[in-house]
Amino acid sequence: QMRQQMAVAHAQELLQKMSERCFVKCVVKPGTSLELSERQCVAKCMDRYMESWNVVSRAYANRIQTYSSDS
Amino acid sequence: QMRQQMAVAHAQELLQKMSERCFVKCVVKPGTSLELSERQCVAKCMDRYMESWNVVSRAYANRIQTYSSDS
Amino acid sequence: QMRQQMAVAHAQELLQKMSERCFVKCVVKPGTSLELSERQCVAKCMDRYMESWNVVSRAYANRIQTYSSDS
Amino acid sequence: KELQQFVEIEQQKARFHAQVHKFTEMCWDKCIDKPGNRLEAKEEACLTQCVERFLDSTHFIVNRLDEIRKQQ
Amino acid sequence: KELQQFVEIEQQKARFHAQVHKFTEMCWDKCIDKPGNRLEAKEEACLTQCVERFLDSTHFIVNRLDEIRKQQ
Amino acid sequence: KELQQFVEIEQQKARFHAQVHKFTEMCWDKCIDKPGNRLEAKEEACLTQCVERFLDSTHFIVNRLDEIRKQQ
Repeated sequence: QMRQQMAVAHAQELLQKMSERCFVKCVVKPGTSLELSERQCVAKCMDRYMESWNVVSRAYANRIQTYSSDS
Repeated sequence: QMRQQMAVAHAQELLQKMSERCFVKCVVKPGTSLELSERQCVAKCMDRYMESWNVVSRAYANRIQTYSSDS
Repeated sequence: QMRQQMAVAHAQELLQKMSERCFVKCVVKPGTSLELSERQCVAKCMDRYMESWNVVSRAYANRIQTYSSDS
Repeated sequence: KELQQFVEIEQQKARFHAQVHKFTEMCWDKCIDKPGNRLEAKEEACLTQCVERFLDSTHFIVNRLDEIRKQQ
Repeated sequence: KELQQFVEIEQQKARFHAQVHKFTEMCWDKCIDKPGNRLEAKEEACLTQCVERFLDSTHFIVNRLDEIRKQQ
Repeated sequence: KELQQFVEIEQQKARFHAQVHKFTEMCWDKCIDKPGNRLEAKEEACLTQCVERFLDSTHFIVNRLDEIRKQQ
């Protein structure tokens, strides 16, 4: 249960940071509706953000392992 | 009493964010005193910031109501 | 013991903020290793950051004292 | 039970205010370049639409995450 | 009672340090463009005045909020 | 004792995730200018090296702080 709560907290933080960054990048002048081009940009942006998260996570995990095996 | 504590916490957060943003915008090169033009800029900036807060608050409240009445 | 915990927390926050700012300033394009010029920049940056911290701390302490002795 | 309801409502208000603070910062940066003598109609429209489009955009992201999850 | 005083003083110090961290970030961005071999006199003056003017500016805002409240 | 170990491991994971969130924000700003149709090899390398160089840089700072402390 605690594990689930943490996964939820973690997913919420990802959603929050991703929403803010992709909105700031993709919706330069907010209009009367979210335009198709803006929606496409947000879709790309969230895909890239999640991929980046995975790349960063892998790089950090590798680094921690290298240090642990050294000492 | 709890309600009062929250109102105070809320006002302090507004003051904090407003102070920082208006200082950064209005006092570009900090001199030996706060000049008249800087003070006028800070006064305008805080008025606009508080108005913006109200506009944002209204827009968000409207949006929540629309969703609630839809479902 | 509580005093020690606080000093540790305080040093960690300084380290964290300093690391981030100096990395962003000095490592513009992260390469396959931390180059000599980047390391020199980080060294200067951390020295200046810690000096700045002391200058700011002194200025703030002076200001608090002036106010206290006025009232 | 009344106390519980009171606490829930206050927590809801706190979350609402926390969001308004966050939105104000983000939309102020997007919409207010130079604070003038009054809030221009254009600036006010920008602020309102900034909140609405941000919520649209988050809604769009949440829906799309759901779809991706279903496809897996 | 001594313990209480000790706790209060430590809390005061913690608030002071938290503020110094915040001011250092803000004033560093305003005053230090390229960290050089030593802190220039100009940079040091800028940092000191940045703290002082920020406190002036916050003081001005708090006073003005009080006036607005009285007028209502 | 098992519970204690479980709690420790979960706390470690939480710290790991918190760092990954922070690094992603910082390295995204450094490496991703315009999100394209796929993550380019150049962008991926930049992200990986950004994490590695940041850790190098922090390591360098911590060591240097130790040296300074010893000299005093």
